[in-house]
Amino acid sequence: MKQIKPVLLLLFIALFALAACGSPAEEPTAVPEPTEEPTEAPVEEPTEAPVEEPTAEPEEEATAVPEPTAEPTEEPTPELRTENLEGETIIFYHFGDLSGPYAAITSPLIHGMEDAVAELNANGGIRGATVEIQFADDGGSVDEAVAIYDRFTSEDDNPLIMFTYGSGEAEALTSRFAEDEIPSLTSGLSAVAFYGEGSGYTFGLGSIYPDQFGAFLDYAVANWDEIKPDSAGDEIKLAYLSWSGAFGQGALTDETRAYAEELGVEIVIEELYDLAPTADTTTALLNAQAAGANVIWTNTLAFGPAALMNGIGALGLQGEFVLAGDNWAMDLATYAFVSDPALTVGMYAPLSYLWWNDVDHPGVQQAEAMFAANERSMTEHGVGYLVLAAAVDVAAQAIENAIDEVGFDALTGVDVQYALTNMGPYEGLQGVLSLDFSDGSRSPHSGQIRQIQGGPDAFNVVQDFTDTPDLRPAK
Amino acid sequence: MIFPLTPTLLSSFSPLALSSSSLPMLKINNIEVIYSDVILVLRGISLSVEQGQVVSLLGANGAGKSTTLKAISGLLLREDGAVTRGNIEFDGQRLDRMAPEEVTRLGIVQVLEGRRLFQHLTTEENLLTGALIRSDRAGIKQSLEQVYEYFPALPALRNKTAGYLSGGEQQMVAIGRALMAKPRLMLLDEPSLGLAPLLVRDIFDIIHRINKESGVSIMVVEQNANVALRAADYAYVMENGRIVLDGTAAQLADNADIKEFYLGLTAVGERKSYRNVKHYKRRKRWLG
Amino acid sequence: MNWQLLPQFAITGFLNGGPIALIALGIVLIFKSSEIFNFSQGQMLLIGTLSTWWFWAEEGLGLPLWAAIILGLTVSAILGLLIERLTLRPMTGQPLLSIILMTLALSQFLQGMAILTFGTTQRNFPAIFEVTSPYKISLPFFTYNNNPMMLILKQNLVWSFGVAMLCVILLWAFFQYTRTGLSMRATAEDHETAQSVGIRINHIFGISWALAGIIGTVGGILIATASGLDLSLPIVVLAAFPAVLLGGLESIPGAVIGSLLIGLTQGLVALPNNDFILGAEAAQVIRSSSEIIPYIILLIVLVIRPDGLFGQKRIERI
Amino acid sequence: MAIMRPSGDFDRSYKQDMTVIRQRWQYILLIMTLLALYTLPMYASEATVSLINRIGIAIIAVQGLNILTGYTGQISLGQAAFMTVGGYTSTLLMTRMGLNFFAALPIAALTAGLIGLLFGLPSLRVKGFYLVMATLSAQFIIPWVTRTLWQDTLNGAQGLIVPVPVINLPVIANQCFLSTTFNAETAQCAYRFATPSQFIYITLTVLIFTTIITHNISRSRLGRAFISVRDNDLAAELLGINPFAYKLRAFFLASVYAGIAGALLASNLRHINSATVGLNDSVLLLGMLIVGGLGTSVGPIFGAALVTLLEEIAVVLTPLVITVAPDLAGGATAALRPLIFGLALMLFLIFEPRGMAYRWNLIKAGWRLRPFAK
Repeated sequence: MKQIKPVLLLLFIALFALAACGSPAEEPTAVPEPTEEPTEAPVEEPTEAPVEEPTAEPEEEATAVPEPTAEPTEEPTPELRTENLEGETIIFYHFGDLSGPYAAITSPLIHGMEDAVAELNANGGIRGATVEIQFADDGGSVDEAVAIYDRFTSEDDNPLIMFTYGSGEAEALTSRFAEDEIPSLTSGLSAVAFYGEGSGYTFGLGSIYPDQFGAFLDYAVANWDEIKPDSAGDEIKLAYLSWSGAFGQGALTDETRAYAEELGVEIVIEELYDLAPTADTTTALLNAQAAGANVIWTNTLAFGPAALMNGIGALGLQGEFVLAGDNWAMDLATYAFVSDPALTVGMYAPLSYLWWNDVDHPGVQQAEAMFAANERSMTEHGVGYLVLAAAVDVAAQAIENAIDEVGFDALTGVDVQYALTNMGPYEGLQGVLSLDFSDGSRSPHSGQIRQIQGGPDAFNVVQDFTDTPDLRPAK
Repeated sequence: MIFPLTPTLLSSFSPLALSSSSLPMLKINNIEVIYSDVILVLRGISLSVEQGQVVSLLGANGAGKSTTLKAISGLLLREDGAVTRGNIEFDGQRLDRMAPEEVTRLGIVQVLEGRRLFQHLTTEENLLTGALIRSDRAGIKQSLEQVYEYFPALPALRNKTAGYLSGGEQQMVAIGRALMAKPRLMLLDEPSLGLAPLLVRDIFDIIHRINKESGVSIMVVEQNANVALRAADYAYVMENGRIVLDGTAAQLADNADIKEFYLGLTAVGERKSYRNVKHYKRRKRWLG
Repeated sequence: MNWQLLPQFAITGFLNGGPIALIALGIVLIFKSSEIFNFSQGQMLLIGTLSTWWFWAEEGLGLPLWAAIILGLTVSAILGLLIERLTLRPMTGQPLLSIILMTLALSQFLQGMAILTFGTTQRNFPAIFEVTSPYKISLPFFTYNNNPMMLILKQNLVWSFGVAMLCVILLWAFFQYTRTGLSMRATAEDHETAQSVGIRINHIFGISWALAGIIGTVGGILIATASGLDLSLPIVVLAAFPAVLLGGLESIPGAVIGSLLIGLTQGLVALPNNDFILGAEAAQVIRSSSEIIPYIILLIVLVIRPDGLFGQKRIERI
Repeated sequence: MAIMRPSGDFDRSYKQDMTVIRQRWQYILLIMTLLALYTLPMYASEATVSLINRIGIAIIAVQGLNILTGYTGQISLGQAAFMTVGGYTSTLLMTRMGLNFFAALPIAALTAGLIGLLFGLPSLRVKGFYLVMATLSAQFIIPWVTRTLWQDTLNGAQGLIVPVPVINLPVIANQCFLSTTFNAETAQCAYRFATPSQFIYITLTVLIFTTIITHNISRSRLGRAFISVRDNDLAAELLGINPFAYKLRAFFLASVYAGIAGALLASNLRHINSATVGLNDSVLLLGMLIVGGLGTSVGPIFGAALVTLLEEIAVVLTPLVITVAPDLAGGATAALRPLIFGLALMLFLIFEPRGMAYRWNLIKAGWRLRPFAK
């Protein structure tokens, strides 16, 4: 067809234009090689930071081969601005799901962050700089999360930190965070986001789900005689009843399967149920019973564990199973969906942070005061509020450390990432959330086992902080 | 508006006193009908129906008879047609642009071409749908008995699904359903269509009887001029969207052209062959 | 196979079909009268159920439950009327695609309205039926390993089914014995003829939408009492769509039986266990297919018998 | 649709009649537009580029739907499902077989086309509303398959991480040219389409191809056969057109487009799972088609652009709504998007069911007939 030819010609002209003048963005030469030890990455990165400076001419026609060796080109800034940053602004970017499946836990997360940031600003912000929050709703969709990410990074060519919590979003964005050198704190704890290919800038606000699962298995094996249901034998037979999806299946990896086998725990059945409050768990529970299961693990939250509890209650199966779940499963949001609060009693979960009923703890007291001062509704008195309040503290501390290192004006995400990995064991919000990323991992490796012993304020410790097994993915 | 139920009417189909000085109850004044804003179907139709009369509307296929009926009953609106000129009056009330269900509620009930029963409803339910615009329980029951009396074949079929009735039975139910509304004017669209000649005769006998006994005015659209003229008081002949001839049934039955054209008879009363009729048609146009 | 669970899962699934039947009925009602397939049924019942919650809850009006339910049903009836009048009546005579898209657009719009009005927080719906202590029935004649087979039935499930079937019977009586019911059945058959006997079909369309809103909301309330109330409630209609087609688009008994069959099948696919003949993995795949099994049935129905089990074949006779 | 042309523009042969671009100024306009688009990353912000990028991908999917729904009259609620097929296929080809993105793209499109053909088979037996339900079932069955079957390969519900498309160029004189960087592993210079302003070149180029193809389909025998099937399949059959064969062709083509769009989307997001695109997206795509104008070649472009922009407006409006009614802080963000889309679609259906393309033609005609037209 003759009339196509000119168009094709044009196309090639355009392709040429693409090559010649396109791509003002820097090439991600600074990305740590995936094979590299994560700990090494930050060491060489700050040295390359100046390449990123907006002053650098991005229009490079050619790059020398091989890759420019990482020379210590860091120009020592004459006077570092590390104090009195009044008038400056630091933005915390926050992705969340207000309209999708995780909407049930979202508002406490947002409010926890808002209140903590308000308090931080009232106490002088970060060295005087005001912290602002930019929140965007992604509806739980990766598509939307990427669009939001593009918007955020376009409005700000030097974002310092981002917060996410959907497992799917965290996984999808993780390579972008690393390429664009933006550290992120996430509470969606599926392992791929932290240790998968191209990761390095994603840090967890809790142990990854495989570690949590392993920690619970450790506890169950050690204490089986005490915790086992009356009808159960000596063997732990586990049913994995959960949602489909990155979060729901997050605890069931090759590593955890192998670990369970090692401990002599048999996973007798895996069942899925709907990611909806209307999910019916009757068949899942009866199948678990028929398969001889005596322990149930669920990697769900809010209405997820509630659906199991309701099912157990409605079918009269109380006392047949030990019910356990991830840290999100043990939350107030569950109470909104459970038909009888008594059904929650007995559930176990490994938590790597404190809970509201640790009233003697100064950090919890601080959170409680904040909660009361902002007149938050008691329905938000849950994990989201507490963890995000502590996370703000962690982020602020990391940024302060980074400012000390390079000064405010030269501050980039690379420096914040470096600060996060090097801040050693850190007690967020006076110890509500203890993190330590210095050992090469990007998620904490310790936790308590807690059990619901009657009411939302009785998430009691049955085993104090111990190290969790390290079940991060091999690759 | 619901037709006011006077005590005389409540006594169901009792013969109304027919006043000879009858004013036309339905008057069509010079209407023009256009479909889909472009297709001119009727031009300058005028006709009237008087109280208690049976009026026939004759004409070949596509002459515009059914359209005229639909213009009265309002069903034209459903087919993207509109009365663009002239008006239709029923007891002084304008009907053009009135929704079909409202026309029915004024007392004009149309028996649609091809019976059109509610096929999955039973015979009796079909009849009862005719009375949905009435609210007098006793009167409805009485009307139902009256219908069964007119059509003695129907009581046995009362619980049978209407779709499975024979064509003649369906026609009876359709007329019965119209009667259930206790209409003042009944519009019948080709009641003879697809029925055996004997059945056609029966149907027209009953139409005649209904008219005489209950005083309902009736307007029948027919291709079969033979039977139509027998039952009618007055008749109009349509061709190409116009009225070309009108007169009392007797006058028209005597008209030579009618005999030749519709009744298919020669002057001496012999049947003509199809070829001759065709030839005649080409030669002679009503509006030459 | 878990043969000992066969009666259990069959009956549970069957009873689960009860509330679905109500939702399916709403869809059939509208389709019968106006040939519009209402993709926004789920959002209609969401708003109805949320209103019921609001009338009952302390944050709302704090009315007694029965009053809240009556008011909630009224809201859904009014919503149905409004939808018909404002969005679908202007569409009369438009092609199928436009009408399908209109109800899809409505579903989006209503979802947005529901979020805007009620927010995103989850709600605890009052439990109408006893939550714990299920009915335990030991089956006569059936034994497994010489033990009598036991049926464990959630009270909620049994009563929801009962209420749903009561609604179905009421609806049937309404159609059979009332004048409005007769008008609706007549309108469903043939709009033109219905108009010619004086039925105001626009009113009938309005009534069908209102009725669909009401019975859908009853279904929504039944589901919400069992498992809480959340913005994701509308997804229950995804099981009702295939049920409607299985039963036959225009058939009221079809919608009920279709829903029960869909429920039954969803129950039965949960049966295969680790000693399933094709292996444990295949068993797991089959178990996880309960969400799509309605759509597989749908495809089969479409290929074998598009009119559904009870669909009306037009009676053709002259 | 009446063809309105500037005065003096006549056809003297069939070839002229088939010409797409008839005048020099149209050439100039086309070249300017393309240049403006290709140089977009130089002057537009990353967010704008990202937006255009998303619009471009949506246009491709809607163009496919337009062939099926607009030209052939078969309504489909499954377009997003076939995007999923395309996305997964290209990802697997890249990660498992080591294919380059540009080699994987056509294979992914073809695979999606074949799967689409499969779900088009019920069109042999049913039409209208029943067909809608058949395509709806694709929307449930395909995502279920991707998260349940072949878990070792497809990684279940978690889905797959998708590699960034790369072009490898040889090293010349120990230098990498054209903004590429050296990749030690392959010993070649690599251009990575990572950021929106890099990825947009892929989207634009593919979009130009699909636009040319769609436009040529619509004016060929194939397109006319599609239209005849839509308008009256019985009459089409009498004209010697086998309606079933053409319906299946339309299903195939629509799914090929969906496959392309899906592969692009997956690479753009760098992640795909069964929930990446879903029923809502199928509805969104149909909505775009209606808003833009069914059965026109500019319709998908207008529709995808307007609907995507409306979504952006929802994002912009949110803070405003929150200031007006702070109680809605939680709800507003979530509510506005479906609300605005639903409302816009409803208004179009009631007041301009022929879509923006029709308006556009009126404006064009008005412009050409100036000063005679009002």
